[in-house]
Amino acid sequence: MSLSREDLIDSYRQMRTIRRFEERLVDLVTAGKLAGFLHLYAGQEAVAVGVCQHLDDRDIVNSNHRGHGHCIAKGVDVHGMMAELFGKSTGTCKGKGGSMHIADLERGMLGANGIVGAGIPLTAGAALTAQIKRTGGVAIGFFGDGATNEGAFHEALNMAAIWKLPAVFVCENNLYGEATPMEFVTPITDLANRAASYNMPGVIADGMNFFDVYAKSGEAIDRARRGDGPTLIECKTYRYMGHYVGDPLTYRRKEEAEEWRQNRDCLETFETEALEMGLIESDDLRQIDSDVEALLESAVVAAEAAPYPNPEDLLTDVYVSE
Amino acid sequence: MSLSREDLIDSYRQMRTIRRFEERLVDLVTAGKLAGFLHLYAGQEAVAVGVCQHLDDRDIVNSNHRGHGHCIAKGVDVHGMMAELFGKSTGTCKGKGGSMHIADLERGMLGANGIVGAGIPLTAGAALTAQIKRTGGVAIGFFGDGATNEGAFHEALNMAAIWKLPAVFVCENNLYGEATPMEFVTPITDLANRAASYNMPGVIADGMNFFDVYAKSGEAIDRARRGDGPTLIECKTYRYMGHYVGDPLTYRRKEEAEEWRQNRDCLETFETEALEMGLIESDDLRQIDSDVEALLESAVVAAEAAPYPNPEDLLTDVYVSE
Amino acid sequence: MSRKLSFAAAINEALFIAMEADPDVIVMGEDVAGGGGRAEQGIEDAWGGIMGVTRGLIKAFGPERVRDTPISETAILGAAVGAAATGLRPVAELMFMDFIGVSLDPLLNQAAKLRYMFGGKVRVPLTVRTSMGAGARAAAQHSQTLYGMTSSIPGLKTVCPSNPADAKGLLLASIRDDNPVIFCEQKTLMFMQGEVPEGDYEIPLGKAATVREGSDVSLIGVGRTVHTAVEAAIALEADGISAEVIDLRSLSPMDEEAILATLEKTGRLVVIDEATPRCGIASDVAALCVDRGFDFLNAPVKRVTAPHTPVPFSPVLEDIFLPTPERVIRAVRELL
Amino acid sequence: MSRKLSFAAAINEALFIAMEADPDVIVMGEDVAGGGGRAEQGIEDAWGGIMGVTRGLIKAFGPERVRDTPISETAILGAAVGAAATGLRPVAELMFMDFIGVSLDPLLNQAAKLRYMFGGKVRVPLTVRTSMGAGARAAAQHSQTLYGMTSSIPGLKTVCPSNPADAKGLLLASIRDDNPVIFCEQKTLMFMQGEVPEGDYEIPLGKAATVREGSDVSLIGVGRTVHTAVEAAIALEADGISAEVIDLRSLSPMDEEAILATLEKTGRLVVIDEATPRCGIASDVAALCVDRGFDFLNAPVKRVTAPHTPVPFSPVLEDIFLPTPERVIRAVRELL
Ligand SMILES: Cc1ncc(C[n+]2csc(CCOP(=O)(O)OP(=O)(O)O)c2C)c(N)n1
Ligand SMILES: Cc1ncc(C[n+]2csc(CCOP(=O)(O)OP(=O)(O)O)c2C)c(N)n1
Ligand SMILES: [Mg+2]
Ligand SMILES: [Mg+2]
Repeated sequence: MSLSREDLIDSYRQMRTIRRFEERLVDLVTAGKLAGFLHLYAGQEAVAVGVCQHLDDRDIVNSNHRGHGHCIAKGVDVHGMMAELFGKSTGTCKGKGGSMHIADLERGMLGANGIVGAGIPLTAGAALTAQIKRTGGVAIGFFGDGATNEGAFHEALNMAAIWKLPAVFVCENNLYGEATPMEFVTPITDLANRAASYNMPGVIADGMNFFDVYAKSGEAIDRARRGDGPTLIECKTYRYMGHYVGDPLTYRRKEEAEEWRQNRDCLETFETEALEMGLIESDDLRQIDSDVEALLESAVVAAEAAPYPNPEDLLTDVYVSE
Repeated sequence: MSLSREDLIDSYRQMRTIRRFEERLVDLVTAGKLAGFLHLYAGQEAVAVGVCQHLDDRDIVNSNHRGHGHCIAKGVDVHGMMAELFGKSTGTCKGKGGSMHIADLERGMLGANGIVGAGIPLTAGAALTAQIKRTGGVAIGFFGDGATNEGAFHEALNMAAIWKLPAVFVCENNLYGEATPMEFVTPITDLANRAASYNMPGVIADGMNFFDVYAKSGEAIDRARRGDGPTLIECKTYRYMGHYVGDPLTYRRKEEAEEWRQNRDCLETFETEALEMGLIESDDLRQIDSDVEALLESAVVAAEAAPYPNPEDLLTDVYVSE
Repeated sequence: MSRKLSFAAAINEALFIAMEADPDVIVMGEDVAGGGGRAEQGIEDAWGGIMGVTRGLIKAFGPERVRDTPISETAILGAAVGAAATGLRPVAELMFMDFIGVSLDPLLNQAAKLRYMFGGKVRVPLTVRTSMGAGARAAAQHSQTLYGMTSSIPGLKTVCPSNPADAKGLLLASIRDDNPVIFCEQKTLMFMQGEVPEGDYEIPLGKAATVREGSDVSLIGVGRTVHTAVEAAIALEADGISAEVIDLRSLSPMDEEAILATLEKTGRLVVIDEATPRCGIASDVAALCVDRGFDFLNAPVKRVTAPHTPVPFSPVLEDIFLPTPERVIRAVRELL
Repeated sequence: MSRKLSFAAAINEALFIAMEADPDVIVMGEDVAGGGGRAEQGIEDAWGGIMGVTRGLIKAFGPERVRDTPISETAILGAAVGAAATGLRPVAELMFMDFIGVSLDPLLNQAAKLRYMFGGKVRVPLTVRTSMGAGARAAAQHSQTLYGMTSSIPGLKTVCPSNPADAKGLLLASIRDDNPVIFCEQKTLMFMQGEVPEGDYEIPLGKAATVREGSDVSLIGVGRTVHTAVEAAIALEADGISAEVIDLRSLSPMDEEAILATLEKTGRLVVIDEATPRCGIASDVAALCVDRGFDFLNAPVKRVTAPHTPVPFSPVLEDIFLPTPERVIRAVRELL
């Protein structure tokens, strides 16, 4: 699976878009323009983009509360996402879902999910559809280290394994679940080892490195497409910002975050390695940077200008054909 | 942990009592004298008795839907149990609980449980009490192979491990969950390996051999009492009868059950090995056999003669101090 | 053309028809086949579900569409939701409704909410079949009536048939409904026989049925208590009291017009529900009467329900836990 | 002696008092300390719960009695039940009530039923603190009002305070009650200030409070909607309509006598509940009125609740999802 110039351009654009999308949200909240529970993905971009580079519209992605990155990586429209966060009728979900529930099935995005671990059985279900309807698609479930302590993780991985479902379970181990460090609640350090309980391959990837995530998830996705069953991939990563916008971050040392940013930032690693490959130049990347700024600026402007839902919308979309 | 003559006598009496208790129930149902969902323990006696021989009243046992054996092994009164199955006011639970809910906290029996896997977190909770109140006790949870696919199993073992709770989790792997063979729903054969997900020791014992269960559970219980944390013990065993009384047993070959009975029956293995040890003679055992018959006969007679609860009892025991 | 079938056989027939008609319909649950897959040993369909309701499906439609699952209710219902949202039409079995305790999230926070949260951009055509109710000596954790809980959740529909013909038609309608539907099967009714039309037919969700016409008092029942109400009505008739009996059939949506119509006709109403009394269907019916039906009321609205207790094991207690015709008759007398 | 405290601070004070007074009281939940245990890094009590309600407890009582748990609600509540049944008096936190979806079994089938199933031979002195309700822009899975669900379960008690003083007294009573109690904290009230008595006091479970005397109509509220009712009452007074406002405080057991007493006094009743309309507290109140309160009724009983929908994210929709004083006033006008 060698990466073309287009792949690299596209991957960088997405990672950059995610990073700046999240940073814009912080500004908007600070400016008092946004409400809601916002869990930002900044720092983990290489995971969502490294995995989703392998996917097309047959494939389904299911996400968790920290879902902006997965949505962007799977191709959900940034204008729609921004409008959704503003609760506007032009939002991806007409403003009814909000940050934790952005979904777009036309893009194969089965939704962020506010219930930790709850998306994992849904991922198995999407894979079941692919298997029975022979769509050739795979289902990817993204979740955190903390989610692996939920019963849903255990039940869904066991079911996926016994049925050889075309699924890949991507655990983003960012070392914390809210304010609680993983070592206080999980007696093992490599969550990939939990795959052994299901006789499933467990793989560890450097979640700060796009190329490593791309390579390892590629193998797992091929395996799933071949009908050889699911894989658990643990991506070691780190969230740069608080658990949610407003988190005092009193539970971890400033230096800890700084170290990750300085030495392992996924955008910088990508730039260095990508330039070395000689397929792209830094001008290409700077061009993308400004394209991204323009895109986000227009998204914010459009979202602010967009209309709110109508009162009648409160009562619609509860049932099909009310 | 060498076994005295008294230990051997006591262990045999309990195993024999369990076996005959269950066989009597089949007769009673056939005679149309008993109703309810009855899940019989015959075949698995070595597990309950091998483990509970190490316990005293400080220690708590939590059980599942197949709980008669655990109750008897933990010292619950057989008269009370039999009356409970008849729904009589003299039953262990005044006739309100029935087979799946026999409990007696004075004996440290925290109850059978009709919800598969649900007892496992309760076991962790009992161990938490022992740890915080420094009772010196341990908590034992008995559950089946099928229960290890419930989320509750995963969550409770993880919590017990991270908190080093004084608990021992005993999985009785009898190869089936209702009519479904384990290999259809569980991708691994040795469930003890699931302990690795929690950095917990996982041990396999021959669930048909009292002495093996006794030795291995003894180590785990000592470990728990020392404060070194929980252990998962998988006991390979087999249920002789149907999943419940009335099960057509259409899902397994007659010969399969026959083989287990012929070659691995826990009572026969016990007798052979115990006699070899030279501490007891077969007369001792035959004496126990007839004592057990007498005990069960009197239990049935008393249960049949006992009064039903009064209508007022329907409304009591919902809340403390109604 | 119709013939006598048991409640269980009627459901089984509906499943066959639905799976025949639509390849997207799959059946999944614990022991829905039972040893399903040991074909080489001639063991393919050992149980066909605890009540034999799914028997024969795996032979007819194969192990890909008829799946014995692990004992993992959260994964069963969660996967069914994910499958429904992506193109299948699953019929998942929750063996006993009491097990909603270990599998509520896929219903409460997923199936019921996806469409709304996604701005109407998804359908969740899921049916959950589940065995509920007291009377089988199954004790506190296998006898609950929890359809009030599922009815309380916006985004779900809940139905509870009282006879084989309705069971077949309501199940076919539930499976084809594009919304998640909880299909409740009262376990003591499963072997009841009744006339069941042949072939493919649906009974619309949300419509109650008048089981018996009457003019003095209205008796509203659900599932098993429809029969309790009819028994009471027959006894009352002997005393010259004419009772109308309504079978709600659907609990969400609930047929408010049918309830108001019978109340207008009789001015007196008793609702009989085997669920416990708090926050349930009986309260909803009474609340409807004292709101939109206020002008029709000639007497209090009485609720004959189970007491606010768990279900006791002892047969003598379980028999008085359930609503009896005698209690219904007593309630009616208080109104006249 | 009393002083102004926030709702959150009042709960925090109650927890301190309860843990001081009884060594068997423990607190467990996700991030109840937050990084609790990194004492060596000076990080012991980083969060003290999402709303800071448990802040300071770990410093005062240590990590053995104040436990940050894994994200495992079934294990949290299940272990709390097991601990309660064997001698501890746990206060477990379910961070958001919506998460009952992943942890219903320990409440529905264990805590609520153990005593009955065991023939009265066990006590389960468990308190579950949980944050509930809409208004915080938290969307469909973090905003639900599910106390109707817990109230429907025999064996559980459910309370929902509307002000800081009640929160403190009801929590102390809940912790000391020998039954499992679900303690609901409406999230938008957490920073509300109010006079709170100092020291140790309990407010009995099962007793409603009259917040405001009136003679023309009774307004029944719970938690946040008590304030909605009071706002409406003030506006109505300006128009010469005298509204009595009752704060239910306890939902199970529910103070039926207080409801009947105010109905007898006014003959007209509106119940305001931020929960969705089906199978909830509002229906129970209305059903009580049309049964035991029938002779007092001069008008229909109106229910002002949220609509039968999930909670929408968009602020403009969430604001109309919640009951407003205007809707209460409109309902009252229909009755006069
Ligand atoms: C069932 C459930 N429990 C608890 C929460 C509250 N909560 C939201 S995010 C979170 C931490 C999740 O940690 P992790 O899975 O590691 O994901 P991360 O936030 O680190 O990306 C918690 C506890 C929830 N939303 N759902
Ligand atoms: C949560 C839940 N799911 C399903 C059931 C129905 N059920 C009762 S026993 C049983 C099989 C349990 O298998 P296992 O754990 O291996 O125990 P065994 O019966 O073999 O002793 C099932 C599925 C239940 N009681 N509870
Ligand atoms: Mg994390
Ligand atoms: Mg088994």
